[in-house]
Amino acid sequence: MSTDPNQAVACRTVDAEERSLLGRVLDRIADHCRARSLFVLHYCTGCGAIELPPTMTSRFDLERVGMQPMVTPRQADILLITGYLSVKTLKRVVMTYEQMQGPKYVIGLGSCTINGGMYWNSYATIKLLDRYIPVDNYIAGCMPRPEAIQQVFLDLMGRIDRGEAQAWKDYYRRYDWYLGQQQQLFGTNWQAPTDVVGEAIRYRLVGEQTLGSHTAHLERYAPYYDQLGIIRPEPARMKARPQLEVVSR
Amino acid sequence: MSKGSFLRPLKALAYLGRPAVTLPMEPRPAAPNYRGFHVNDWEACIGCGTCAQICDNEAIDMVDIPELKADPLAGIKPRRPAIDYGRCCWCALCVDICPTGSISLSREYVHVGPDLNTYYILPDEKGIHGLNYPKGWSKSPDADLLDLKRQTMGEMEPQERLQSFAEMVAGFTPEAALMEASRCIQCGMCHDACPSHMHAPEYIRALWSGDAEEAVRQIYRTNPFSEVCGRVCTRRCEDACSLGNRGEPIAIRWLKRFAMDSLNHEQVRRIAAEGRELAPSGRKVAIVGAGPAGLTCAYDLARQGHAVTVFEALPHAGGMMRYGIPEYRLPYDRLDDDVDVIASLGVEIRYKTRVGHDISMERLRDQFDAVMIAIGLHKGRSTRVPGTNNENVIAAIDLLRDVTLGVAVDVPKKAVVIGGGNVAMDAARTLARLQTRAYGAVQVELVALEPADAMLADADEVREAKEEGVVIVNSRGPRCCIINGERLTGLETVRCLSIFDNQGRFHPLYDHEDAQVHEGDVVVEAIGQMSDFSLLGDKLTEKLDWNGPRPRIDQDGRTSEPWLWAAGDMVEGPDVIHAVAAGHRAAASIHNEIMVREKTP
Amino acid sequence: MNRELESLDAVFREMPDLKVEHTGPRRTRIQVEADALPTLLELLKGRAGYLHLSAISCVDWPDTEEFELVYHLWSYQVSNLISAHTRIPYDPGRYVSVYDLHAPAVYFERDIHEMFGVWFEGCPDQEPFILTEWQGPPPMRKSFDTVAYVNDTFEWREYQPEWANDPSGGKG
Amino acid sequence: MRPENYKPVQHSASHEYELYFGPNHPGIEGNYALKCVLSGDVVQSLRADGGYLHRGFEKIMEERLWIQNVALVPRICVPDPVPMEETYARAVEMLGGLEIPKRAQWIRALMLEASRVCAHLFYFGGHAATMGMYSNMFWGVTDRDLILDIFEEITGARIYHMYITPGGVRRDLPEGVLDRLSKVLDYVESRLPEFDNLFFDNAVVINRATGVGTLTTEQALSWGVTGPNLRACGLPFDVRRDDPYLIYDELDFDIPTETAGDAWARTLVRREELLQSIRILRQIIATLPKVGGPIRCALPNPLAWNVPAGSVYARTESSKGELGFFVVSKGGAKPWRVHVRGPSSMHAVHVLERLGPGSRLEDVAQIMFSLDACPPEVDR
Repeated sequence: MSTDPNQAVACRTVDAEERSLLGRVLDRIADHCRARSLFVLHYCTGCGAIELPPTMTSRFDLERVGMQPMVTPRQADILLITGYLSVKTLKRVVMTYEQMQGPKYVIGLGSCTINGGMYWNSYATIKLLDRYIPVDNYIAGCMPRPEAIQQVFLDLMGRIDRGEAQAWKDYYRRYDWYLGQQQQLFGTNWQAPTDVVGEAIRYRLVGEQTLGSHTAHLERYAPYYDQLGIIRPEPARMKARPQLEVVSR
Repeated sequence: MSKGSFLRPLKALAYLGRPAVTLPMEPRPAAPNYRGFHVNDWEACIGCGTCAQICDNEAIDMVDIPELKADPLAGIKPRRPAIDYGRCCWCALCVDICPTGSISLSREYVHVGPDLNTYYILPDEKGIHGLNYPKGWSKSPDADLLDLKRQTMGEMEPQERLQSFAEMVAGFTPEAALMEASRCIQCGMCHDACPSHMHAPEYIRALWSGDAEEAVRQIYRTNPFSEVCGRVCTRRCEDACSLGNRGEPIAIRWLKRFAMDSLNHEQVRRIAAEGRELAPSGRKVAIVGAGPAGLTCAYDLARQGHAVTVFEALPHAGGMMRYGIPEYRLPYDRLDDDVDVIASLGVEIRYKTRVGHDISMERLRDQFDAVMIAIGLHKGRSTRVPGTNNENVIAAIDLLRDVTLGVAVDVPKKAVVIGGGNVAMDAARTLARLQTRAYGAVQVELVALEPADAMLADADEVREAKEEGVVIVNSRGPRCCIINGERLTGLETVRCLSIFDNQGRFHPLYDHEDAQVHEGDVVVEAIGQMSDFSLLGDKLTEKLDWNGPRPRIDQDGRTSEPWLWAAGDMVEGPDVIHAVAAGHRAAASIHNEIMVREKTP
Repeated sequence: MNRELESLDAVFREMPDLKVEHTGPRRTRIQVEADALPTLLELLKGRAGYLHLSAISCVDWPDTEEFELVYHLWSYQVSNLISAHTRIPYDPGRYVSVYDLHAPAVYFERDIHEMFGVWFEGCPDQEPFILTEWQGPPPMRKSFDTVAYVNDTFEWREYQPEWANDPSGGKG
Repeated sequence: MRPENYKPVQHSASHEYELYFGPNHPGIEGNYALKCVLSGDVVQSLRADGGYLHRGFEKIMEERLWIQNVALVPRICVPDPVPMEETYARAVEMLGGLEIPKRAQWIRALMLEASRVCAHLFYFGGHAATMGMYSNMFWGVTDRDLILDIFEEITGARIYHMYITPGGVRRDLPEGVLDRLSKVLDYVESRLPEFDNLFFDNAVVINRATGVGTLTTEQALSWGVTGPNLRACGLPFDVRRDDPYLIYDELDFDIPTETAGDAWARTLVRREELLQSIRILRQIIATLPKVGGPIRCALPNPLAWNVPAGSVYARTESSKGELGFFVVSKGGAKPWRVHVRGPSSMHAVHVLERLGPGSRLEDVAQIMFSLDACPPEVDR
């Protein structure tokens, strides 16, 4: 693993406006291909998961559009939030999401992910999913039927193909805000193993809100960061490097 | 137990040769009662908000639509439900409880996309995407969540009713009242429709929770004539009741009566006095006429600490409630209770004091800070067809007053009543009782201009009158009274073809070929009443602004004379609850006015 | 007296103070003092064959500051369900575990401890199970207002739908 | 996946190690976690960790009107929601003294049994999948979908029917649905030999499942095991037979048992039960057209419905075991307390923690599935 952010790994995920024409064409080709082979993380976060076996098996067969359940987050493209998320699960979801490699997509299934749904007055579940991780697509229903889930996947495929599904970049650009929302629920001790800031630097997706008061809480885990050989997010150091462009939203 | 075989699973290879079960990629049509996205028929929807109340998840908000018209009397609010698909769980309780059946679920079920604003919709009959999918889950009569049937109430048999002027309905039993109160969906249409804006949802809910005292407290917030209105109110509230769209409206009037019957008089007096201003304000107000408008005004002003004197020409208070409404509908002791509650707040009522005769308006003006007249409509109108000047042609209102006053009435063996309103019914049914007492048989014919399906009187009144033996003849207008020498022998009528002209004005058309004679010793005219304004005196009459036959008043009930207010039937037409509402308005206006004025010396 | 109650005779002879009520087919309700409940369960298990502890329910009664514990016991032999009700005060909110009699009790007692904060003496496992990451008070207590908590902790979606600009959509 | 504040623990030079199994793991049914201590691949100890699906049902039910909870309860158990609706409805009926019309009782029994068939078909697929055999999963899920289509026709929804309400059911059966159900049942029954080929007569499966997670009769009784899991230990106890509700005492059905008490026995019991449910459904299909009358008794206005004070414990035999609802009313418009005793609360925590030690790591998922542990019902 390269530990120097300045070596700006030539990664394929730089924003379109920074890319050359050829790069953009290549991006589109990559997107086109990517949209035809999406792996869905096998994680039943809530009740909507009961409609996934039918969606994935013979009757509604999503393999015909290249979709398949995938058991590890590292190899998965899509994180499906199947309805409500308890606060306890949200922690695991955030950790899982951060483990997934970009580009990655999140789909919110059903009412609960949009505005709390059925469990709007429950102390245990979160209400707005997009406060904690960026969401690419939603689907109405409680729970949505397999045909409707098919449609949300097709819709997402179209968006990926057209290069519209870019929500995952938002997580890097506004990591401080997302982390702040997470900290509000989990406490300021909250920390996930993935070094999101380091990734943002490497993907050149540092925005004005990537670092801030909330990421400052992560500083105290510095020894742990060092031990794993991960770059410490350090605002001072980043300021000293003018060639690192800060992309504003 | 078999040990199984390693080869048996290979039989599944046969599936390679079988057709696939996989369905095409597009969404299948959903089942006929599928619970998809909402559709709402805006024409049928009344904006009652019951769907929002039953919703588990507070997914439904009522949104005010400025373009829609409010119609409180018909029970329509200018708002429509908006559904949040970030909350909805598709339980369809909103459909099953909707009083009109306007809301239902369609068979459409796909809505995707990252724009969350599209997940909050204002459904119309076309559905979420305007695609006109067929309806899915909609109202079904066998699974309605609303109880559309009214609780029944004990009632005297017609023969028993005719024997006396005793009250004919028994009132709800506690069990029935509880059941009836539990039907209420708390939409508040009744509150909006009531001229006095009574807190019906609140008192019904209080009755449902078994707290009659709280119910009476809620009733007294807006109506000191609760005993009366619990019996004879015209109940605009029930016309507006949401349940009336598909079933029988809540018996709001009878529930009010039940609340009042549940408490003894002392409790009611105590509740009425709650929150009363004890320190005298030093202002004096004179009120002419102890009817519903006058006494309501007196009640409000007395509660605010003013000294109120009511002048009443007749020996008892109540006005038209006493002298116009027969006792079988409103027992006088009930009315006395209401009057007593008002008097107990310190209102002074001077009976048998006719203003304009015993004391002049000018005197009142000089002695009081403000004067309110509410003299009602105590003069009967006449059809003025030939022969009505006969002494046996009488006004219904005079007949009813005489009966109440105990004046001996010559009971006719046969009588004809002209009119199709509630007063005509009262007169006919009063005559029926008198005839039963005197002769043991009812011979009353009621001649109405309107056809049977458009009678002005309440349907209940018509039904009860028929039960008591009153013969109702519809669509007939009077031509003349038949006078044989000096003696009245009957009424001749002709067929009425239509009542109103194109502009909606009263202009009856008759078929003069189709004449009929109704025999009768007496003809009672019940076609309307007017006020007797002689008390004003010439000077004041000249000075006042008039609106046709009535003094012109502003929205607070104030006449063109700054010291004089007017309210009640005399300016608004006959109705108890309207009179109560007008009394409140006038009281508020008088209070505001006299509190800023210097005290009279 | 029917078959279900007959089998209980031995128990009733030992414990004459019980308030017993036959509440429906195959349902018996017993009201018992807190200190007598373990004895009752033991007798029911030993003498009357009530082997299966179906559930332990806890009900919060803030008016009297008490928790009501209800032990649902089923007899496979006579097919009858006994609900033994007892009450313990908020303070100190402690009770004895019946784990030694009925092993499933450990799950229910752990659950009640977690949700209501009642401590069961002798229960081998009262570690958090569901609410391992919950900081607040025991949520099932009536004093915990979940709606207030939710409104404090979470935000609601603020939609700006197109129709909000033109609600009638030309329909008015 | 690591929990927050993760600190690498230095283990002693022992052969034991800790493994977090779930919540994000394909071998876990639902969203649930097991913390295992292993030596080699043998489980030394196992701790269940729930709460990932906790929604605070019991709390939010206290915040809702009696009728509104009809929409809430099916969500307690996702794979088998109908018994939840039924039990809640029956508890309210018992409290309020409501008489369920006969026709509604038959329709409810039909829903319950059809739901059981669904759950068992799902179970076969799941159990096979834990052994790495997915064809069964594809078959089971697809066949189950045919019954979901019938549910959709009857109730207007596939999974969460919200159909059974206190006092009866919400809609009458649509025209001809019984015939279609009958055809689906014929089809499902005709599929069983195929399932046998693939699964029940498959020597690999038999060898893999035999002797795994064995429960003795004594253990089963003292650990509070219920339902098919108890019957797999040779005890013919079934709420439908011993504490009958609805019209179950008018139905003719057997209670299949096995004696081995292991994962294989539990699967065989469920296979038999599937047949028994089909048998019950056939009786219902034959009887229902003859049972007329209303589908719901008169209910008070749901917005002003005070259920009389009292407490009841209603029980139902779900596909997973004994399901109990303890409902307390204080005489108000909302329940004062609802305690849900899900059958899996015993199986997924108490029993699993005791069956786990000694078994192989690859069998943990199988044991969990063979107990048909349903996490949402544990977490509520």
